[in-house]
Formats: sequence, C-alpha cells, structure tokens
Amino acid sequence: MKLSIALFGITREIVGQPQLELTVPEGQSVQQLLAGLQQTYPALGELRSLAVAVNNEYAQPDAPLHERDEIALIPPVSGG
Amino acid sequence: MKLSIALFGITREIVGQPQLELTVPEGQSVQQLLAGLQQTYPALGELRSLAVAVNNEYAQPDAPLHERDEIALIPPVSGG
Amino acid sequence: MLIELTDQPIHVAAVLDAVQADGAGAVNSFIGTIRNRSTGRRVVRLHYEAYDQMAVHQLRKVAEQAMERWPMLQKVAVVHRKGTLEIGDVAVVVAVSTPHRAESFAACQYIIDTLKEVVPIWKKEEYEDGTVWVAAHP
Amino acid sequence: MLIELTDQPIHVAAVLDAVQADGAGAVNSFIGTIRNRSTGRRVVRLHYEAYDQMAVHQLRKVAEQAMERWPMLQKVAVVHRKGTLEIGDVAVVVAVSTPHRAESFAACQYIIDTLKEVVPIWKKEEYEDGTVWVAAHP
Repeated sequence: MKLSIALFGITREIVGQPQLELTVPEGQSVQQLLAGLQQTYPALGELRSLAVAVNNEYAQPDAPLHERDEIALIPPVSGG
Repeated sequence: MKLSIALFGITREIVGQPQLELTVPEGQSVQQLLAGLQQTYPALGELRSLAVAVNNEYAQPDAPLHERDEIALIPPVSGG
Repeated sequence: MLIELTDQPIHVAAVLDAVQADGAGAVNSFIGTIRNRSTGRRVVRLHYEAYDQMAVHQLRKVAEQAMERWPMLQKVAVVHRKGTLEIGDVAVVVAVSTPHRAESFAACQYIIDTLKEVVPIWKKEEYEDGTVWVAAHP
Repeated sequence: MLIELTDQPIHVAAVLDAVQADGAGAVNSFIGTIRNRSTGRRVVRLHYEAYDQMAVHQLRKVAEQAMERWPMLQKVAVVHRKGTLEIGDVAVVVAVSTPHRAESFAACQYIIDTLKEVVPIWKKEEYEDGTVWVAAHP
C-alpha cells in the first residue's frame, strides 16, 4: 500500500522534504514504519522521541496503518 | 492619653461614625482597647475577627498604644 | 512594581503590559470580577471600601514577600478597585512575570491568596432585598 | 471555547474577553512570550511551526479534558501563534474562568503544561551563530 507521511520541524529538515511517499506491505504497523524510516534516515533515531500521528491522534506502536490514513512524524514538541 | 481610631466597613456601621476619639490610660494595650470597645459596642464582639492596625501594620494584642499612633479597627477583610 | 488602589475602572491590558520584561517568558495573571451570585443569592452590585494608606502598604508588602520567596520574579503588578462595582466589573488584577512558568503560577496565587487575608479592603454585597458585609460574621 | 492557531499577533485583551462570564468571578491567564535568553544563549528570534490540523484538534482535546476535570470551568480560551516571532512577542495565551479562584489556577496550569507535552508545535531558536530545534535531542 502507499503511505503519505507529513514531516515537520527537525524531521522535515532531516528528510529534506515536507512529505514522504512510501510503498509498504499491507497492514504495516506504526513501529515497523518507524524502524524502516530510522534505517533510511539514521538521524531520526537520534531524536529524544519520535511519535507517529494517525488522523490527528498519537498512534500506538502496534497500530496497523491504512492507505487513506493521514500520517505524520511527530518529533519532540516544543510549543508554548 | 487621647487616641483617634479609624473605622471601616462593618465597624464604621456598628459605631455609627468613621472615627472614634477616646481618652484612655497611658500605655494601654491593643487588647485593653479592644476589650473596652467591645463593652461599649457589643456588636463588635460578634464579628468573626477584629484586629487593630497601628501605623499600617497589624498589632499584637500586648502592644502598647501611643498618642501619635495611627490606629484603626480591622474587621474581617474581604478584598479581591 | 506596580501597586495601585483606584476608584476608576481597571484597564487590564495596561496591568499586563506593566509586567512585560524581555527576560520573562511567562506571565501569569489573575483577574477577579464581580459575580452575579454569592452563596446562592443574586448580587445586584458591590461596594468596596478600603483603608487606603494601609491597603497600599500591605499590597506592597505582599508583593515584596512574593519577590523574596521567588527571587526569579521579574515584575509584579497588583491593582485593586474600590467604590461601587457592577456585575462583570474587574475588582482586582494580579500579574507577575518570571523566566519559567511554574513560578509564575505559584507567585500569582500566593499574592491573591495573601491579599485576601491581609489587605484591609472590605466588600458589601448588595442584593435585591438588602446588603451584607462579606465574611464579617462567623 | 476559543481555540485558535494563528500567524498573526495575538491580541491578549481579546482572549481575556473571550472567557468573561457573569457567573465567573475568577479569570486566570497564562501568557508565554519570547525571551531574550535560552539555556544561556542570546536568542535573536524564534520560528514556530505547527501541524495545523492536528495542533488545533489536540488544543481542543486539552481544553475539553480540563473542562471534564474541573466541571466548574465556565470558559476556556487557548490561542497559539506560529511563524516568526521576535523577542517580547506573545507565543501563547491560555485563559480560563471559574466561579472560584483556586480552580482557575489549577485548570490554566493543566492546560499550558499539557499543551507543551502533546500539541504538535515546534520552535526553532535563532541565535547570532545558528539555530536549534528546541528539545529535539536528548
């Protein structure tokens, strides 16, 4: 399936673009997605934390992803 | 000695005037002043509390009063 | 430090501006306004009376105590209204600025809590059928 | 409930007005401004970036959680700025109104504390000799 992943802040700078288009096996989990990305972009693994948001909510590591999901990487937030 | 006592809020209403002029024995304490006033105006004794301010500070019960002191009765405050 | 007792409407934005400081990232403020209800009775308006000189002196002391207790406090402003106030009117504004936020909450709360205990200001609530000096009796 | 993410300067007085309610005697507000120093370095300006739709959704969730936890909360307003901010600019304003003051402090502090943990907004500090994404690395 095809996933589109929105990138913000330092993840956008690490990857070098605001959006990533990936083709991954059906039913891939949040955890598997992160593992793959951290292999391709080792600097992602150096962050204090890295969460995945699915449809505007923080997703659990074992949550399966779907093609229509709005997915984003969430590096450590620093609002306020 | 002569004391002038400023009255506010409910104490002003109980006494019926904003200022009391009293002649008391030299060296009278805060406590003695209060006891005398509560005898003359029993309604003062029904308040939740009644403090005496001397020169803008709360006075201890055994503090002696002086003729030039700025004295005020302080019923329960309710600012804010 | 801005300490004021006034019979004029309080301009909240001006009080907040008074605590702005380039080194202060956090401003906490408390605004006390006149409620339309008190212990279940409908309040029509309120009358605040103050022992002016002592009130200002005690307000200043409370602010100074806060600055001793939280040395990182940058600026403090306390403005209290007196006279007759209508529902919704601002009775008091406390504002403090600090580099970090936790202290701004603690210091602001300390100031308003202590103000309500020690500053000689009295309010008389007016209802449709009478008036009461708040907290006067047990 | 007023929840807003904006690239325009925040008008603090308007945010405070948004939580006024006749039944609310207490308004607590927190204003976060840009400091000229961070961990000892001189900050020139800041850049805030947000995941807009999730940020607004999460801001709303935080406000709703506060209203569940403090059912006496009358109104809540949270406005967060994004884009480039200069020293002294307002980055965030949280304001809550309650009938009694203790809850106003607790609820306001809960909202800003939780906002800083969960809302997808990121700031990059700009110094004279470089930039850093705040809190990104251990």
